[in-house]
Formats: sequence, C-alpha cells, structure tokens
Amino acid sequence: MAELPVLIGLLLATAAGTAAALSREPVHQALVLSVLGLALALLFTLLQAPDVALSQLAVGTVLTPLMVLLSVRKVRRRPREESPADGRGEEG
Amino acid sequence: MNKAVRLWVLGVGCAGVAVLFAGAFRRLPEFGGSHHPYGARAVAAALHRHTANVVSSVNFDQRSFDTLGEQAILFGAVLGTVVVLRQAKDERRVPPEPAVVAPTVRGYALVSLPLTLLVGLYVVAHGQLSPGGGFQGGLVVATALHLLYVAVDYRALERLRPVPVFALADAFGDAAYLLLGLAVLVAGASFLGNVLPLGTFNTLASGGIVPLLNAAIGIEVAAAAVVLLAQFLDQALELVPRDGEHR
Amino acid sequence: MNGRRTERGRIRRRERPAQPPYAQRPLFHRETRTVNLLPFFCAGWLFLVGCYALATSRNLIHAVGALAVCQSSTYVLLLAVGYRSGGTAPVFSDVPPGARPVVDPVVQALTLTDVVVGATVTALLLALVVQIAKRHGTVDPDELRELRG
Amino acid sequence: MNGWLAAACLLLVLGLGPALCGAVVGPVRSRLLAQNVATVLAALVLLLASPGYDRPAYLDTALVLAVLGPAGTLVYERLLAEDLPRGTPWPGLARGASWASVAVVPPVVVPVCFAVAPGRTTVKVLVIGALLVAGSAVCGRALAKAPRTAAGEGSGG
Amino acid sequence: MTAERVLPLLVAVPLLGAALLVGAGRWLPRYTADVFGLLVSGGTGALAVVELVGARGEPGPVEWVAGWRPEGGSGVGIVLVGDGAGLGLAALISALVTAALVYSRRFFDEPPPGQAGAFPALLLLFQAGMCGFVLTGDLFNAFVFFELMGVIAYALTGYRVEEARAVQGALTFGFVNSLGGYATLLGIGLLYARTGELGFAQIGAALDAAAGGGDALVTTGFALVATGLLVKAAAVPFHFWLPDAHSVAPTPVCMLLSGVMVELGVYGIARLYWATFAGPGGVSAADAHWVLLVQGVSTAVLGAVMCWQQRHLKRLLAFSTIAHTGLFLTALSALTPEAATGVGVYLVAHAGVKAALFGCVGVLLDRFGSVDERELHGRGRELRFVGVLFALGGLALAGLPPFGTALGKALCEEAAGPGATVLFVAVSAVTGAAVLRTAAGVFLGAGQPPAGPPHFAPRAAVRGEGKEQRPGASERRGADEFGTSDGHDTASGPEQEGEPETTGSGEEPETAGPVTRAPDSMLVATTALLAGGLAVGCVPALWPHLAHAADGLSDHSAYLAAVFGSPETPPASAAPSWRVSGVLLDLLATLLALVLARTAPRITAGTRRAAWARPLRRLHSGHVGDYVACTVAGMALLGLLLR
Repeated sequence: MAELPVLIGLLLATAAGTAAALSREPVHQALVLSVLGLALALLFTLLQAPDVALSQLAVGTVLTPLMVLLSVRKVRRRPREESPADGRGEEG
Repeated sequence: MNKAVRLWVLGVGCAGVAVLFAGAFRRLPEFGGSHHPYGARAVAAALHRHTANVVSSVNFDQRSFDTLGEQAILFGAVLGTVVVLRQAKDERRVPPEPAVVAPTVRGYALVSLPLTLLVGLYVVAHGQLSPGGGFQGGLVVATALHLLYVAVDYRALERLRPVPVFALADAFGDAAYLLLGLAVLVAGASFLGNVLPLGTFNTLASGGIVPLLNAAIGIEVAAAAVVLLAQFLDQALELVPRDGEHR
Repeated sequence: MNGRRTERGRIRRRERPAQPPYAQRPLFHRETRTVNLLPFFCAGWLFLVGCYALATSRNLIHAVGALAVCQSSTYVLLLAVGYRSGGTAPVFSDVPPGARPVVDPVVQALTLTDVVVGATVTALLLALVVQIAKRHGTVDPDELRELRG
Repeated sequence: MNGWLAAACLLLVLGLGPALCGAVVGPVRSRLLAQNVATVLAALVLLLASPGYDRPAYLDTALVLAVLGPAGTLVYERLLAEDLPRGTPWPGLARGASWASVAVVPPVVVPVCFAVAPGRTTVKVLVIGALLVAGSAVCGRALAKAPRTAAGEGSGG
Repeated sequence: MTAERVLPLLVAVPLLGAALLVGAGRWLPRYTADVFGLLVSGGTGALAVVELVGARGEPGPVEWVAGWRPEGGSGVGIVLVGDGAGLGLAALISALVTAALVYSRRFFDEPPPGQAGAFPALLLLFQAGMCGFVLTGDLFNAFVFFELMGVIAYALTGYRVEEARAVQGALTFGFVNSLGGYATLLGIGLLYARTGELGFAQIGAALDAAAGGGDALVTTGFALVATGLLVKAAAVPFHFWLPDAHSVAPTPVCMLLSGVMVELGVYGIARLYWATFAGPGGVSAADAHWVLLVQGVSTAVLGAVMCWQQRHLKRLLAFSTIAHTGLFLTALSALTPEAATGVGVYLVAHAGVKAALFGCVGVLLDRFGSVDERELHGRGRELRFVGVLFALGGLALAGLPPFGTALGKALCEEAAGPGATVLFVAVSAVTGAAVLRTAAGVFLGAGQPPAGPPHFAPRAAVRGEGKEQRPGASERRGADEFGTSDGHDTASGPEQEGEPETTGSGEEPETAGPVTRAPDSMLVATTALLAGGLAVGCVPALWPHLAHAADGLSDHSAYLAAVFGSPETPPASAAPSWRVSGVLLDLLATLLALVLARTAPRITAGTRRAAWARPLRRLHSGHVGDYVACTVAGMALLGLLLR
C-alpha cells in the first residue's frame, strides 16, 4: 500500500477540481479553486515534487483568488441592466 | 447555435476525446515505473554543474531557453494586462475608501509581513539548493507586500509601493536575464551557457550562472506580480465611470 | 526495464526480462491494474469536466476558473508520467546524491513553467472579462450580442 | 508507508475531505471557514510529509503555506465583506470547526519536533506551528464575529 | 560568434528591445519609441536574412542552447534548427512586424499613460514569440512560444478596450487558443512518457527505434499536439476564433495575425509530421494524408462560402485567410517536397498580399470610420491609390500572374493533383471575387447602391433596448446625419430580419480622429507589402531558396541527421518556375473571379442572401461555449480520422 497517500491525494484533487468546475457562482468557485490549489499542492508533494508544490501554493493561495475576487467585485459593482423587465433580483 | 445543439456537440466531443484518452492511457508505461532516461541524464548533468536542486538546474541551466520563453510570457502578460486594464477615456480615478480593520487582523498582518518577506527572500536565495527558486520566491515576496492591503487598506499600500518603480524592476529583471545570456555569448561561449565558476556543491554560490538567473527571475516575478495586482486593485477600488452614476 | 513492483499485497515479484527501452509493450498488459491507470484517468477526467464547465458556463469569470481546472489536468498528467514509486524529490540539499532513487526532474521543470503560464493566462483573461463587463454591461456569454454571422 | 504517512492519510481523509465538502455547500461564511480549516490541515499534512519521506527539505513547503495560508483567507474575508452578513446556519459547528483546527496543530507539531534533527530544523517546525496557530486563530475570530461594518456600506477600500 | 551561436539572438534581441521600451517607456517620446522598435525588428530581420543566405546549399546552423550538445545520441539541452524553413519564416515575420510598426506610426492617439512604448513593445514580443516558434527544434519549447504568441495576441486583439466587440473577440480568442495549448501539452506529456524525449528529432528517432509501427498512444499524441497547431492554423472546426479576432483587432495586428501567425500553425503541422511522425514508428502517411485532406478541403470550402457572405471588410478578409489555410493544408496533404515548395511560395506571397489588403481596409476605417461594404458604397472614389492597391490585392488573391500567389497556387495544383486543382481554382476565384466585389462597390460605386438610405444601425443593442452612444463616438463621425436607427439591425433589406450578421458600421477610427487623406506611413507599408507579394512571383533568385527550405522541411532523415550533428545535404529538388499549364489555370481563376465580381452586385443587392448559408452563419455565433464545444468535437474528429 505504498501508493496510498498518492491515491488519496489524487482522489481529493479530482474531487476538488470537479467541484471547482461545477460551482457556477464565481465567489463560490473562487473558494473551491483555493481548496483545489491546496489539494494540488498536497498531491505534488506526495508525488515528490516540492518545487511545483511551492509554486502552486504561491500562485493558488493569494495571487489567483485576489485577482478573481477583485474581478468579481468590479463586475458586481456595475449593477445588472436596470431594465424594469429584469425581475430576477440580485444576480450572483 | 442554441443550448441543446451545443450540449449535443459537446457530448459527442467529450465522448470521442474520452475514447481517445482511454486508448492512449492504457498503453502508457505503468505508473511509478523506474524508466526515466531523460531524468537520469538531467540529474547527472546537474551534479556535474554542482547544482543541488536538479529542477532549478533543468530550469536555469539545461533548458534555460524554456525559462527565457517563460519569463517572456510573464513579462508579456503583465504588459498586456497593463494595456487592457488602462484607464479608459470615460473613467475617472477616485481615492479608495479607507477600510476598518479588526485590530487582531491588523496586528497579525503587520507581524507576518516582514516574516513573509524573509521567507520569500530565503526561497529565492536557496533556489539552486533546496526546493524553491526565482518563481516561487518572487511570488511570495509579492504576496508579502500585499499583506499591507490586508492589514491597513489600499491607500497605505499605494503609498508604499509606487507602481512605476515596480514596472521598471519588472523590465530590469527581464533585461537582466537576457543581458546575462548575451554577456556569456560575447565572452565566447554559447548563449546562456554556464561558464561561470561552479563553486563547491551545496553552497550558496554553487551552480555558476544558475543563482544569477534565479535572482533575475526572482526580481522580475516579484515586480510583475505587484504590477499585475496593482492593475486589478486599481480597477476594483479606484476606477469608476466618469459620468458619476454607476453606469 | 525490470519493473520492480512495490510490496503490494499478493502481487508476486516477477523478474521481467530486460527489454530494450522503447520496446512495444504487449497490447494489453495483463498486470495493468486499474489503480495503476487512475492518475491518467483522473487527468483525463479533469480535462473533460473543465471543458464541459467552460462550454456550458453562464458567467465568464466561472469560465476562467473552468479553464484553470482544464490546466490542472496537465499538471496531474505530467507529474504522474514522471513519478517513480519509492523515488524521492530530485533535490540533494539534504540527501547525498545517488543514495536514493529520484523522481524525474524534467517533468517538474515543465510543470513549474506550466503553473506560471497558467497564472498569467488567467490574469489576462480576467482583465478582458472585466472590460467586457464594462462595455457590455454583462458577463453572461448568452447575452453578448456582438460578432455574429 | 510509515506512521507519519498513515497520520497524513488520516488527516487527508478525515480532515480535508469534509473541509472540501464544507467549502462546496452552505453560505459564504461557512465556506470560508471550511477553506481556513483546509489550509491549516494541508499545512499539517505537508509538515507530516517531511519525516514521512525522511526529507527535511519538505519543511519549506509547509513554511510557505503556513505563511501564505492565513493571508489568503484574510483576503477572502476582506473582499467578501458584502457576502458574509448572511450568517452561518450552524454557528456551533462553525466555531467548533475553527477551534478544532487550532487544537489539532500542537499534537501534530510536537511529535514532528522530536522526529526531525535537533537545532535549526526544530526551530523551523516550531515557527511553522506558531504561525499556524496564530493564523488560524486570527482568521477564525475574524470570521466568527459579526461583520464589522454596517451591512449597507461596502468596506474593503 | 559562429552562425550557430547567433541563432538564439533572433529571439533574444526583440525581447531585449521590448524590455528596454517598457523600462524607458516613461521618458521616451512617442517618436523615438517607434523608431527604436523599427530598428530592433528590422535588425532581427536582417540577421535572419544574413543567416539564411550564409547557409545556402548545405543545411542551416543547428545550435544546442547553452552548449548542451548531446553525447552518444542523447542530450538534455534544447536545439534550435536554423534550416531554410525556420530562418525564412523568421525573416518573413520580421518583415511583417517592421511593416506593422511603420503602418502604426500615426496610431492610437493616447498610449496608456506613461507607456509610450507599450504597443511597439507588444509587437516586438509578438515577433520574439513567433521567431522562437519557427526556430525551435524542441516540442515543449514550441509550446512555450505558442503560449507567448497567444498571450501577446490576446492583449493586442483587445487593445481598443473602449470597443465592446474588441474585448469579446479577444476573450473568445483567448479561451479557444488556451484550450488548444493545453491539449498540445497533454500530447507532449504522452509522447514524453513513451519516448523519454522532448525534441522533434529526438522523439522521431525514439519512435523509429521502437519496433512496430505507431500504436494508439502515438496517434493520440499526434492528434493532441496537432489540435493546438490546428487551432492556431484556424482549420475547421477550430477556426471560429479567427473572424472574431480579426474583425476587432487593430489593423497592424490583423496584418500579423492573418499574415503570418495563422500560417505558423500550418508550418507547425508540417514540421511536426515530417520531423517526428514521418518515420516508421510515427503516423502512417495514409493517415496523415487523410487528416490533412479532410481538414484542408472543409476549411477551404467553409472559408470561401463565408467569405462571400460577409459585408464587414475585415471579417471578409479573415474568412479569406481561413480559405487559404484550407488550401495550404490540402496541398500539404500530398506530403511531397514539391507540395512543400508550393505551399512555401503560396504562404510567403499570401502573407504580403493579405497584409496589404488589411492595410487598405485600415485606411478606409480611419478615413470613414466604417468598414461596412454597403455603408462605404461609392465613397472611396477619392482614395484612388488605395483603390488600385485593393483591386490588385484582390486580383493577386484570385491568382493573377505574375503575383507570387499565382505561382504558389500553380505549384500546389501541380503537386496536389486534379481533384485539388478544381478546389484551388474555385476557392481562389470566390475569395478573389469577394475582394474585387467590395473594391468595385467601395471605390467605383459599381452596382446599385443598397436599397434605401444607407442605415447607420449602432451595434445591435443588448436585449432590444437602445444603447446610448458613447459620448465620444457620435459627434465625431461625420456621416451621422443619416440618423441612427435603434434596436437590432433592422436595416431596410428584408433578409436583415434577425439575420445573424456583424456589420462594419459604427467602428472607431484607430487614429486620433478621421484623417483627411490616407497617411503616407500607411501607404508606404501597404505598397511595400504588396510589392513583396509580387516579388515572390517575379524574382527568380528567391525560388531556389524556397525550394531548398521546402526540401529541408519535408525530409525526415535529413532533419534527424542535421540535429544529431551529421548533416547530409538533402537531394535538391528543382527550383520552382512558371509553367504554361499553371499560368492558364491562374488566368482561368482570375477570369472566374472577375465574372463573379461583375455579376455579384446585381445578385446580393436586392434579393435574399443565400438562405442555405444561414445555418452556417448562425454557427458563427460569437458565443464562447459554442466555440469550445466545437473545439472538443474537433479533437474527437481528429482522433477518429487517425484511428
């Protein structure tokens, strides 16, 4: 069972990736992408690649989430079309 | 095409690609096999050049032309983002609102800022020895600067990190990498060749040109990340449409 | 290539004749266990689920995230290709060189380059999405009316 | 497959799995808590990997995550100020989870301290442990409290 | 400083120029930044030509970067191969970038604050990426330069951020090309797993050494790597990004995208097949022939049909580029050195002619603020010289001797056989006719003016509400007195109802304001490019070089020998030359184009446009999801074709 950690890391990364892809709302996706970054960093360490794990951590913990959230904030700051027909209320 | 057709096309495409993958993955060498000829040659070449971290040796010595292209991508993407997110004619710049920050968060962030900076510099400096290198260390240093945004607010960050200086540092790091290669070429060896004294194995100055290229990439990545985040922070916190109401 | 199997349950250790490095493997290797192919299928799955999410996305920021998931499939495949069971990281700052088998360093260099490329492409696409939101007033690809025909 | 890796697998299955589920369901505040817990547990797994694979060099990864992890959570908390007021349906579970993540750090860090070579590496492990405890506590508190600003006025200048 | 050592400079010099431009951007006046950019790109072009001429006859310089020469047949370094094809394309790239820099002298009234050198720096980075892609002999290095080209092209396409279309076109371009790039990387991972090598030649040698032909892994590796290259080459069904990107990009960027970047995809496919997969262990010749033929014919036909339907001039030229990519792939499917020579001549000449056509359209855009064929009807009479250039460009596309495109087309028809000849004549006739039709309509006012007042519909409003004009746009456009009609494109023509259509109206001129007369920097660049296209057909001295380049490209064993250090000169095939049969076919195609252009205004002005083509037009919906779905379907199709 020497490959068990790699196996678990792999399943975790795949689950996180699937969750990140399928969560439609950008804020929720940003959070799950952050967890995906963590899962990938763990998988890389279990696959004996600390350099790649470091770069994934450096990119995935602060840089990408900050960019995504600032984009969401900029996009959300523009109110959706004020046309009266738009009764869907606050859109994510 | 409407949604149904698109789903159909996508379904057929994904099924076909899945079959393609299955056929190929079954014929791959088994996972965890011990046959890595290129890897063995790379380890031998790295040890020959007294570089302890073989990945850094591959990145900055054996396949340094890849890293040349890679840092050009980073430089080009940051320049592209600066161009795409520039202030348009119908926008104006407003000072960002001050933020109220809980004292514990402020304290923690201000304490961890120098520590993060130290860790980042450590990772860059030991690039050719322990895991890490110019890319990873540069990003950690850039993140350290943005802890100031988390600790205080964007106005404080803007005062302490003038974007033009970092844009210059970005260009300097990029040019330094190229000038190092050209210097070696002028000195008679081939472009980006590792002709500097190799130093003793597993010491800070070992690896000949690797630590220098590492430092150049570290400067460029740190500056590039700061400029990149500056564009997004400006867009989100400062630029508003000129005609006042949020059109 | 004597594929030294790890001590895995009842798999009996079998000395395989040393084949020339690129010898054509028998088409269906009897001992290929599904657990052996899991990393590659995970990579393939991540690529396809990323493409599905990208194609059916109703929010361009979500689409950029889906593209990042597609890219993570390339990390998994590259590192799975370079893995060696029982091998350690190819960094000799704390272990003497040659003492332990090492994992393939070249794929790690490739993946490292790919991670940083991914970050930069994500940044540029997010910048374009911000500008689309500014000019179109929406980030839903179904509502973008330009460039038809 | 020594004891350290077994502990790491345990942490992966019993800790990170539920943290991922927590990050997928529920309101933003509980998802953010789950992300914070995931960060701490990931750092612990990285910490366990060092003695597990007998590689002191792997501590750098744990150190970088211990330093950057809380910063990421604080960035989320700062920029999602508008989404947080919706509160958590199970406040007890959220607070319990954040305290659990802080509580699980010492029982992992202390054995690792003894396992690694004395001197510089032990100091590094202790620094990582301290950072994890401090970061997780600060993030836990920042999330658990009521939103600092009135719901209407968007903060985060 | 031998010829080998200087090869990496072709990439390093433009990069250094871009770094200096950005670094000194704050203090450089606009003029010096442009001149510096010109010097750097011109210098790189000169270096490429010197290396090309220096290596005539025997195979070009081969450089292992950083001195990592292989020992015993295997090494760790990256190889740069300066053979005829690589250096020739590097020279073509540098020439086009220089022309684009000259063309954009009066462009973009306000560069980003403090970044006078941003646009020239981006063009230099684009040149470095493309030069790197054509010179590298390493597959992963090619992926890195593929991504560099892509990232810069997304930023350049979305340069005019105030334009709603530009940012949407740039984003779809970004998504589709990035997806293609990641597919390529998956393919590289598979090939690395099987062969343990990363170079074109090294993988080829390893595949040949393995006993038995290529199995499913090798064909899947080829399909995945080819996906990225076919996305870049805009072959059907990966082509959707190209018309969107071209109809929004600034004109000098369109010149580069259509002139040479798309052609690099075709070069990439040729290099990938001949250097790596042409040996016994690779993809069988029959499979490769079949894939290239199917892709080529479908791309050529779709490009021609859609080109004829367009009224947006840049989009029309974009579909003409797709049609010509189809022709290149069809000719390549013959897999012979003669076919490679024909494609080489056609590609180089097409680059000059297409870039010149885009230059003319740019002048129209800056003079009238519109690139819509119906809206500009008869208003181009005052730009007589531009009209002549535009008509000559159309004739060159149709294949009028002595243009290089005619010579290339004749060679390709000869190499590709009778079936393809019909396709070549038809497609070049239709695309040439489309350009000639617009030339006649815009510059001569031929055919009846479109029924009713030329409408000025602002771009289709979102969900029906009128979108108020941006403050800057309306008062600047001179011809606004026709009044703007609100809502969707409810132009007068009945077939306009809900018709998926991108009109060229309401565009922003790219210079500070509408120019009174065509700026001379634009005319100089456009004329030089067209002259380049003509020179390829008229200057016999170029032909041996093109033949030598094609031989080097299309010879598997010679490439492997050159890389592994024992260069053997490939058997020199005869230099291309004009033949009577080729000239006759060219004249036939040109005649066909003229007849079609002559009768066309009566066909399209009043009656409904071809109804059968409406589903095809609806397919180009500008929706990212559709394009990604088609890309994935294309990958599956490639896998099916190779099974």
